[in-house]
This record gives sequence, structure tokens and C-alpha cells, in this order.
Amino acid sequence: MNGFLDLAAANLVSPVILSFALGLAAALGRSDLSVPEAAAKALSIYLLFAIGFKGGAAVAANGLDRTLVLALLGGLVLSFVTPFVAYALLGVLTRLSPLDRAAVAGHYGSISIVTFVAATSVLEDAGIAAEGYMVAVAAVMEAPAILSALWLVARSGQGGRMDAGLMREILLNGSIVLLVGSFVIGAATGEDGLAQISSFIVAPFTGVLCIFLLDMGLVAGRGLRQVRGVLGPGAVVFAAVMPLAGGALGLGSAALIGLSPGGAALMTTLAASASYIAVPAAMRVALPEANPSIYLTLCLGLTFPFNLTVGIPVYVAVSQRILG
Amino acid sequence: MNGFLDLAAANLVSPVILSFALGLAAALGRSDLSVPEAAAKALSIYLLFAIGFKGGAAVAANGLDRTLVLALLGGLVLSFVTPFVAYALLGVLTRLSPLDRAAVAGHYGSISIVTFVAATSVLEDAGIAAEGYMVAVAAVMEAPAILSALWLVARSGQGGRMDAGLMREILLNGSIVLLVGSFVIGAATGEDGLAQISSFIVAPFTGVLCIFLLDMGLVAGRGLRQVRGVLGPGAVVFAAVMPLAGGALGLGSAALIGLSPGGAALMTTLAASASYIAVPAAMRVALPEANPSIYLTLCLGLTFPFNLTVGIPVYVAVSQRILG
Amino acid sequence: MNGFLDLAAANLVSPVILSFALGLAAALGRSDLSVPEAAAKALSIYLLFAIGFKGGAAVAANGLDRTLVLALLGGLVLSFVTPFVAYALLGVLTRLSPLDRAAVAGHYGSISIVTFVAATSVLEDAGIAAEGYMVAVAAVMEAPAILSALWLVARSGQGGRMDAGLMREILLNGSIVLLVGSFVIGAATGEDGLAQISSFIVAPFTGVLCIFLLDMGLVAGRGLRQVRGVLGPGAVVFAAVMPLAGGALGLGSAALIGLSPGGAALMTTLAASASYIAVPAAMRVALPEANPSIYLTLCLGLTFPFNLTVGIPVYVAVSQRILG
Amino acid sequence: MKMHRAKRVAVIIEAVMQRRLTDAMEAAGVTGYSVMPVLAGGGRSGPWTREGEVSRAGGMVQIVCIARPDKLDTLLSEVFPIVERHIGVITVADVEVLRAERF
Amino acid sequence: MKMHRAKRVAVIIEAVMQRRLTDAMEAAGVTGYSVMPVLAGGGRSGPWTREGEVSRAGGMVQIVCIARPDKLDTLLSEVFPIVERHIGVITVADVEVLRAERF
Amino acid sequence: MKMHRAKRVAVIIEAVMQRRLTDAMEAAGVTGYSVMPVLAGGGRSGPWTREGEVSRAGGMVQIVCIARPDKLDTLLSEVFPIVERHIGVITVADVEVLRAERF
Ligand SMILES: Nc1ncnc2c1ncn2[C@@H]1O[C@H](COP(=O)(O)O)[C@@H](O)[C@H]1O
Ligand SMILES: Nc1ncnc2c1ncn2[C@@H]1O[C@H](COP(=O)(O)O)[C@@H](O)[C@H]1O
Ligand SMILES: Nc1ncnc2c1ncn2[C@@H]1O[C@H](COP(=O)(O)O)[C@@H](O)[C@H]1O
Ligand code: NA
Ligand code: NA
Ligand code: NA
Repeated sequence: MNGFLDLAAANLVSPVILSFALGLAAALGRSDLSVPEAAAKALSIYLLFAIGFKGGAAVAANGLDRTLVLALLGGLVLSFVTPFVAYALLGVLTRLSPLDRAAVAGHYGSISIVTFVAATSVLEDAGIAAEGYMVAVAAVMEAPAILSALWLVARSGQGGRMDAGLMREILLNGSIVLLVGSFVIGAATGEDGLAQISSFIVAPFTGVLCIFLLDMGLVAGRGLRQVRGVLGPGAVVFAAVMPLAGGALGLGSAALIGLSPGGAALMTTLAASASYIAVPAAMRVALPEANPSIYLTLCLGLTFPFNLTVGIPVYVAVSQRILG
Repeated sequence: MNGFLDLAAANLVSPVILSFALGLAAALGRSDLSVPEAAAKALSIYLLFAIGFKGGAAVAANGLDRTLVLALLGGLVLSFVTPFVAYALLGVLTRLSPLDRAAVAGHYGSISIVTFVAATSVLEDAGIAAEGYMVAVAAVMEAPAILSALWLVARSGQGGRMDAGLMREILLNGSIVLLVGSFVIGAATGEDGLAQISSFIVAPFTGVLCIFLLDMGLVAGRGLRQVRGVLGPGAVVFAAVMPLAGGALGLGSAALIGLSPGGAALMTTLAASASYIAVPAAMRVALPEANPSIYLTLCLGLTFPFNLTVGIPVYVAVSQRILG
Repeated sequence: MNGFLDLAAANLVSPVILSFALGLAAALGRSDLSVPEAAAKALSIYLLFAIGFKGGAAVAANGLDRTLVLALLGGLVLSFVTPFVAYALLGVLTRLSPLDRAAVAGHYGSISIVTFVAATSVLEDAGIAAEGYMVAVAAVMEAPAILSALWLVARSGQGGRMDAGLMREILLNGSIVLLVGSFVIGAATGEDGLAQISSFIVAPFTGVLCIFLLDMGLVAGRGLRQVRGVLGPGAVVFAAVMPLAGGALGLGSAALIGLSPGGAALMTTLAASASYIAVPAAMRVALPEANPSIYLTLCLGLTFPFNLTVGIPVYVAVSQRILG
Repeated sequence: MKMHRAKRVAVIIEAVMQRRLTDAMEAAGVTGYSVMPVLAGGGRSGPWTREGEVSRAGGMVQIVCIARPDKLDTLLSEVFPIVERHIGVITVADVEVLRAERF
Repeated sequence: MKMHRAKRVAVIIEAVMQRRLTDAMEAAGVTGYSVMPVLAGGGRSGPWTREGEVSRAGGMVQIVCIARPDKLDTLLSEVFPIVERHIGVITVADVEVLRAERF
Repeated sequence: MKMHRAKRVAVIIEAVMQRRLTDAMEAAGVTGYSVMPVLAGGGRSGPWTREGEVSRAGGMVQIVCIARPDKLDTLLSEVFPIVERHIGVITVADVEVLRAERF
């Protein structure tokens, strides 16, 4: 318990989390502070490239764990399965239409890479090691949940749009390609490669993350200003309960697979997090009738801050306790 | 005197100043060199975040000086008072309308954060310490001058627009929020926080400043190409005399407050500098009939380069001489 | 030979080249991965500033080699002459119109600064020294080839547009001004200046180059997707033969001038490379009837990747062998 | 396809006035508006460009509103007082729209 | 100068649908189209802005196509099914063009 | 509100020609013009996009000029020679403006 409180406290007063809080506060106070769209996209390219590369270089350094294939498979299954849990939970807690429930469910099956990155920072600061290939697991978990969501919609009688074009868009969306690509580059160039670019992707990483989270705070705060019109209390409860449910599934899988405590914390975080970059874009194409305000506010306005502040320390502490 | 010449020489051949000169020359020569707007905004976010954070971390490290409150108050008063000096001086030196004089006066009461940052660099290179909270003083000085300008306009019989909305816009404008916010984050996370992100906000700082000043040079040079049509000789004289007058007020206040020589140099610089980011935007809303070419050319085209090249070394040397 | 294979292998599995390959693959696979235009421009400003500054600082450190003037003159002549070789070769290998041949020829006489930067990295990794002023030679080589191209067009009876305005645009285009300007700043501030900003322009350089090459790969891949409609097999052969021909001229000049093996490798690379930033813009103004798809696809889609992967190791190895 | 007559009101105005203008449009009861960037321009007060600018002052945006013809007068009388004291250009054009019920 | 009548079709639509819409326009046989950015907007589903956004969801673009009047019907019938299920506004205006042979 | 007839001339042209075109407009005596970005497009010479581009070649901008109807001919005859040899589209539309004295 002490370990958890220390972790939680250290996390809450870290520059990273406070930068997010600053963005949130600025947006809620209606300051005109804003990060240009091009800069926000550039920051996200940096983060994806850096995290992918470091994961690959770690794999090159430590060799391939025999659990790698299991972890990838586990991630795949989690991403497929979690939407069903979310869909059922939404049925209990809210009065959303089946279509909106399915759309939201797809987001929670998929992952938020920034939440993953934040968890990685927390582990590093606490000196807890984790499998480098977890970033590949993250990439694998992005897309399958979308298919589950569309299946849920089809079952409920409404047809979503899904064709070969959309399928390719989903599988080859920029963040998956960049994450996997830089992972492969990191694995191929190994320690030598890392040495060449570590003063770009390692040293300033946490600082860049602060600015990115400042921006996420601004965007999340803007969404939250409209929350009252959009979400009922049940949905708000869902935004905090669902990560715990998803996290529990993630932790269970991690234990079965045999991940290290650090790796398990990351798997838990991935399962607990909800997408707000790749999945919303796919949903606008596939399910245009679903209300985007609902899933964006839930994922980015509520679950993302929840995970960042409360969730990650819990996932790390519990993983340590159970598997440590 | 020697000290001053050394400082001035070191300042003039620093990469930072030469980058500004390069931008100026490129714009005056009508090169198509340009920095994208999104990149310029991203750079300014970086600089504000870095300077705020470092100020806060310094306060956390050194404890709160008992002069902090006095310095904040002093900044407030300076920002309120300086516009009256500027307004009177403009009345003597130029034939500008009362409206344009008031608008210009508001800019000189407020501050230029980049000038402040450049002064900080000069102090650092010269190994002169300064109070970390001076960045909070900078934040406090941004807005009050706008109110003085509006009061001057009202007195001269023309009505500016000022309502609750504009007041909130001014007080919560992006640069104030970011500066104060990152100052608080730096103060809250202290040396630990700084250690986490110093290879982002400390190590590359001077280099980033070079690129930003390159851009400022380009923008200033563009403005200067139109100076002949806009400003008479009296206004040009004002652009060099007013910073000295403002700086004298700043230095006097610093002496009264009891700041260190480094802190006094910064206070002098703040009082001597003129806003060209936050105040122009507020003036366009509040005083749309005032001619923006006048205040932009004065502040960015003339006073900014003056302070950067001649002003800062003078302010540092004189502060050292008088208070050192 | 061994030296070459080692170099080539080290080059091919470097993060820099693999990032380019990732971009290329993503574009060819029609992923939506993209770098915002503003970010791409900001990266190119960074690279030009850094490479120029470092070159200037090197000159300040090592003193002016007596070969400097010869090298600048050599670059000038190469840039003027190479278009004629390219024009003749295109006449043999393709059925392009004289206008298109002249336009393409202008690109190959000029230079690609990113190719130059990549060659610099390879030299650094291999521990081979080179003259710092080669970056000034690069700047000198940008523009003359455009005049040769226009002369070729005029000779073939079609009139290009060339007036004082365009001439100034070409000579003062952003990349020349930034390269020369930062070279001068580096030379003026020397080791002191470099020390102030080296954690911005030296340490993260290779990492930034990776992201820039990712973007170049994306842009090149987009162009390549249209190659079949635009270029015949003769043009494709040209894209690989011309750099070797240009490179041979460059190497010969370097030997005559008496450059070090490293400097000779850079001179060879410059002569072998083809412009795809400055020259296309000038050609659109001067020769609007020439087909831009042809020269962009040749320079960026084919010759650039050729030089990056095969060319540079060859140029370095051959320069070492002949002059080492 | 069945088309309906509508008005396209386009206001080029200083960026700092954007929110005030869209508030006025909403007050006039329009169903929507879109904001487009303006990169550069020239007029009686000389040329300008957004390149390298950090301040919001000195840039302009274009705000486009498609409205039913009968709403035009209300719209203009809400919008005009805001544009009046500021740099800006208002144009109104006839257009046809699908799905008239949306406007 | 000799001018010719043409139609200016402007579609404001979600950015994620851009490629599908321009594909449909090409299928309708237009000679070209241009895509312009939209920074922000407001409508029945509330206000939005691109500021600080990373995701392509939630932004809009404007796609403008100048077409010969006799191509308008084909164009609209190709384009409408795509806009129908999505957030978006289609307007058609009369314009005059030089060089009619280009459209 | 009192409206006046005017012409909206919109030229989509290669970005490298921007200054030459606005110079020509000024030479024709217009009171102002605005430059808007174009992100992407397609035409007889294939599709293009600004994404990731560093070079100014290969992008386009839209230049919009609101002018009094009687200035149209001068304007077009100044502008046409510049557009003629280049990729570009000129459209002219009827609009109404407030504050006619400004044009
Ligand atoms: N006739 C016009 N057509 C298009 N845009 C204009 C026109 N007049 C003014 N503008 C825009 O409004 C800005 C300010 O105009 P002005 O107040 O005349 O300096 C210009 O820089 C242009 O961006
Ligand atoms: N009447 C309108 N005029 C201009 N743009 C509109 C209009 N209605 C909607 N839009 C644009 O379409 C978006 C979505 O509209 P809506 O579906 O009504 O929320 C808005 O945010 C605007 O960007
Ligand atoms: N009919 C059109 N409507 C709108 N934009 C067009 C049209 N034709 C051409 N364009 C624009 O002009 C560019 C060049 O056209 P083109 O010369 O036909 O390849 C295209 O990529 C579009 O951006
Ligand atoms: Na998840
Ligand atoms: Na001041
Ligand atoms: Na060359």
C-alpha cells in the first residue's frame, strides 16, 4: 500500500502529469492557449518513433523472450474480447443506443499509446524493467477491437460500412505503421542505432511528453466543457469502471503469459486504456451515425485523465504486488 | 566600462544575436526564407514553458526570497505607470493622434518575453545569478499596461471597447497562462522535476532560441521594409529613448525592492521591453481604430532589435555597476 | 573492396536509411502516415542551420584552407557544366522533349542538401575528416545549373522566362540564405558559439535526420506510385547512371583541387546529387511548360534513394581508395 | 436532384474577432458556420502574411455561413456591427443547396 | 475576355471522407478538384476546432470542383450518396470561367 | 441593409506564382486581395498534396479578389497573361457587398 501511495504521489507531482493538468485547467478556464495542429502531429510522430525504436532496441539487446509470441497473441485476444465487456457494461450503466454502445466499445478494446508511454515513464522512474516488445503488443492491439465493434453493430441489425478500402486504412493507419516500423528499425540497428540517436529519442523524451500532454489536456478540457450535454452519470461511471475491468483482463492475461511485473503493468495499462486517435477516425467512416461526442468525451475527456492520474499507479502497484 | 564593452561584444557575436541579424537581413533583402507559422508558435510554446519551469525550479531550490512579493508588486506598478511616460514622450516627439499614442504606450508598459529570455542568456553566459521568480514578475507585467492604455483613450474622449470577455481574454491569454503554469509546475516538482526534463528545456535552449530569433528577425525585417511610410523621425527616436526611460524606472524599482544585480538587470530589461505578441492582439479588439502598423513597427521593428543589441548589455552593466 | 562493403552494409542498416525506407514503404503501401508540411519545413530549417553552422565552426577551428577558393570555384564550374552532360545523356537514353531534358538537366547540375547531410553522417560514423567549408561549396552549387538549363532551352529555340525578379529569387532563395548565413555565424562565433548550441545542433542531429528522411521517403514513395505513367526505362537508367557520371566529374575536380579524401567524397556526392527543393520551384516559374512530374520523379523518386543507399558508400570508398 | 436557394455569406475578418463574430452568427439563429484560414493578403493598409507570426493580431480568417434567404437580414444586422469598426470584407452570394431542411 | 458559364460545387465534409469523395468526383468525370482546409466550425453537433488535434476524426475539409453545367447532375448523383450519411454541406453556385475547354 | 453588386474573382494558381499574381492585381488597381491555402488537388496532371512537402514547387494557393464590376476587364487582362502559361483555374462570380466605397 505504501508502495502504491508513493508511486501515486510521485506520479501526480511529475512534470508530465502537471503539464496535462495545466492544459486541462487552461481549456476549462477558456484561455486561448493552444498548440498548433501541425506541432501536435509532429510531437505524436516523435513519440511513436521514439517509443517504437526503444522497444526494438531493447529486444535486440535482450534477445527475444519466448513469451513474445504469447504476448502478441494475448494482446490480439484482449483487443477482440474487451469490446464485448464494454458493450455489456454500457448496457447496464447507460441508455445509449446499441450503435453508440458498439462505437464506444471499439474504443475501449483498442489502446491509447500516450497512456502506454506515460506508464513506461512511471516504470522507468521507479526503476522497474519491462519487456521491450510490449510496444509491438500495443501496435497489435490497435485494430482488432474495431472489427468487434462492427460485428456488434451488425448483430444489432444496423449495418456499418466495412470494405477492403477501410480495412486497409485501419491496418495501415499512420500510428500502427510508424510504431511497427520504428520497432523494426530499432531491432535491426540495435544498440549501435540507439547510440546514434539516443540524444534525440531518449534524453529529451520526458520533456517532449510534457508538451504533448499539455496539448492533450487542452483538447480534453475543450471536450469536457461539453460533457454535461452529452453524457449521463452512468456514462461517467463507465469511464472509470471500464478501465479497471479492462485492466483486470489485461493483468490476468499477463499472469497467464508469464510477463515480468513491469510487462504486466504495461499490458494492464494497454487493456485499461481507450483509443482516441486511430479508432475515432475509423468509426467516422464505418459508423457515421454513431455520435462522436460520446466516444471522444468518454475516452479523451474522462478515461484518459483517470488512467493518467489514478490508473497507472494502481496498475503498476498491483502488478508488482501480484507478480513481483 | 570595460565590463560593458566586453559584454556588448560577447553579446553581439553570440549565435543568438547573429541569428536575429540573419533573419533581419534575409527579410530586408527579400529572400523567401520563412519559418512556418505553426513552427514559430511551437517554438514560442517551448520557450515559455522552459523559462517558466526553470524559474519555478529555481524558486524551489533557493526558497522564497522575502522580496518576491515586493518584486511582483513593483512589476505591477511599473506596468501600470510606464504607459503614462510613453504617452507623454510620444506627445513631445511625434504628431501621432492620442489614440495611436495610447495604443503604443500600452505596448511599452507591457513586456517582451523574448527580450527577457535573451537577457537571461546573457546573464548566464556572464555567470551572473538572478532571482528565479523574475519570470513570474514578467507574467504579472503583461496585462496591466493595457488597462492604462484604455484609460488614456477614455480620458482623451474616444471610447475603446472593454468588456468582461476581453478582460478574461487578456488575463488568460496563452502566454500568461503558460508562463505562470509552467512556473508553478517547476516550483512544485523542483530539482527532481528539472532533472527529468532538463535535457529538453535546458540543454538545447540556446539553440532553439537561435531559430526563434531567426524567425523574429524575418518578421521584424518584413515590418521594417514598410517603416518609411509609417513612422516619422520622432517615432524612431522614441523607439530608442523609451526603452532607456522605461529601463531607468525598472532599475530604480529594482534598487528600492532590493533585487540582486542580476535580478535588477532583468527588471530593467522587462521595463525597457515592449510587447508585440499579447498586447497587439488585445489592442486590435479594444482599439480597432488605432493603426497597427505603428505599434508593430515600433515594438518589433525598432525597440526589439535595439534592446537585443545595445539595450541588454547596457542594462546588465549598469545594474552591476550600481548594485553590484 | 572490403572497406566498401563494410561501409555499404553499415550505411544500409543505419537508422537514417531505414527511416527513409520506412517512409518509402508506407507510401507505396498507401498508409495514411504523413508529416505535416509545417513540420517538414521546420525540420529542413533545422538541418540547414545545423549543417551550415557546423561547417562554419569547423572553418573557424581549422583555419582557412588555401584550397577554399579553388573548391568554391570548382563547385561553380561543376554546377554550370554538369547540366550539359545530363542533357546529352538524356538525349541518348530518352525521347524527352528538349524542354524537359533541359529542365531535368538543371536539377542534376544543382545539389541535394539532404544527400550531402547523409554523406556527412556516413563520414562521421566512419571517422573520416572533411573540410568544413564544403557546406559553402554546396551553397555555391545550388543556382548556376539553373542558368545552364535556361541557356539550353534558349538554344533549342524555346524561350524560358528569366528576369531580374526571378534571378533574385533564385540567388536569395531560403535554403541558400540559411546555409550561407549559418555558415557565417558558425565561422564568426567559432568554438564558443558551437559550445553554446551544440546540444541543439550536434547531439540530436542524427535523430532529427531520421524523421526528416522518413518524410522524404513518404514524399518520394508518393511520387514513385506514379512513375509508370511518367518515365520510360531509359529515364530510369538515367537516374542511376547520371549520378555516377556527375560523381566522376566531382571526384576529378576534387583531385585537381587537392581536397582531402573526406572532402572529395562530399564533392563527389554534391556533383552526383540532384535538387528537388530549390530548382523545381525556379523551374516552375522559368519553364512552366516543362513537365514537373518528370523531374520530380527522377530526382526525388529515383536518384535520391539511389544515392542514399548505393551512391554514398561508393563515393566514400572510391574517394578513399584514390585519394586516401 | 432537388436544389433549394440559399445565401452564402463570407466574412473575411481579423482572427482576433473570430469568436465574437461566430457568437453573433449563432445569436442570429444560423444553423452552422465554417472557419477557413487566410494566409496572406493586401489592402489599403498594406500587405501582410502569417508566415512566422506568433501573435494572433494581424492575421485574418474567412468565416462562411450558408443560410436560408429569409434569415439573411437578421444575420447581416447581427454581424455588421462587429465588422464595422474592424478590417474586414463581407460578401453575399446566391447558391443552391441540397437538403434545405438543414438550413 | 470571353467567359463561359460553369458550376462551382463546394462540399464541406469530414476529413476522413476526403479520398472517398474525390474518388467519386473522378468517377463522375470531372477534370479536377481542389481541397481547402477548414480550421473550425459550428453546427447542430456543436462547435469544433482543429487546434491541437492529432486524430483526423473531427476535422473537416472543403472540396471545390469547377465543372461544366451539363456535368452537374452526374456529379451530384455520384457525390450525394457519400455525403448523405455524413456530416457535410453541399453548395452549388454559378460562376464564369476563362478557357472553357479545360472543364 | 444596402447591398452593392461586385465580382468575386478567384484564381487557383501555383504557389510559386503568388507574388507575381498579386503584383498584377495591384497593377490593375484592385483595393485588396486575400490568399487562401489549398491542401491538395487533382487535375489532368494527376493528384498532389502538400503533406510533408518542403519545396514550394507543386503546391497551389487560391487568391480571391472582390472588385467593382467595372474593374473586372482590367483585372482579367492583367491577370490572364500570368495564369496563361501556368497550371491554374480562374472563376468569376457575382456577389453583393456592403460598404461599396471600399472596392
Ligand atoms: N477587395 C478585396 N478582396 C479580397 N480581400 C480583401 C479585399 N480588400 C481587403 N481584403 C482583405 O482584407 C485585408 C485588410 O484590408 P484593408 O483594410 O483594405 O487593408 C486585406 O489584407 C485582405 O486580406
Ligand atoms: N450553415 C452552415 N454554413 C457553413 N458551414 C456549416 C453549416 N452547417 C454546418 N456547417 C459545417 O459543418 C459542420 C457540421 O455541421 P453539423 O452537422 O450541423 O454539426 C459544422 O461544424 C460546420 O463546420
Ligand atoms: N475543375 C477544377 N476544379 C477545381 N480545381 C481544379 C480544377 N481543375 C484543376 N484544378 C486545380 O488545379 C490543379 C492543376 O490542374 P491540372 O492542370 O488540370 O492538373 C489541380 O490539381 C487542382 O488543384
Ligand atoms: Na484497451
Ligand atoms: Na515594458
Ligand atoms: Na549535382
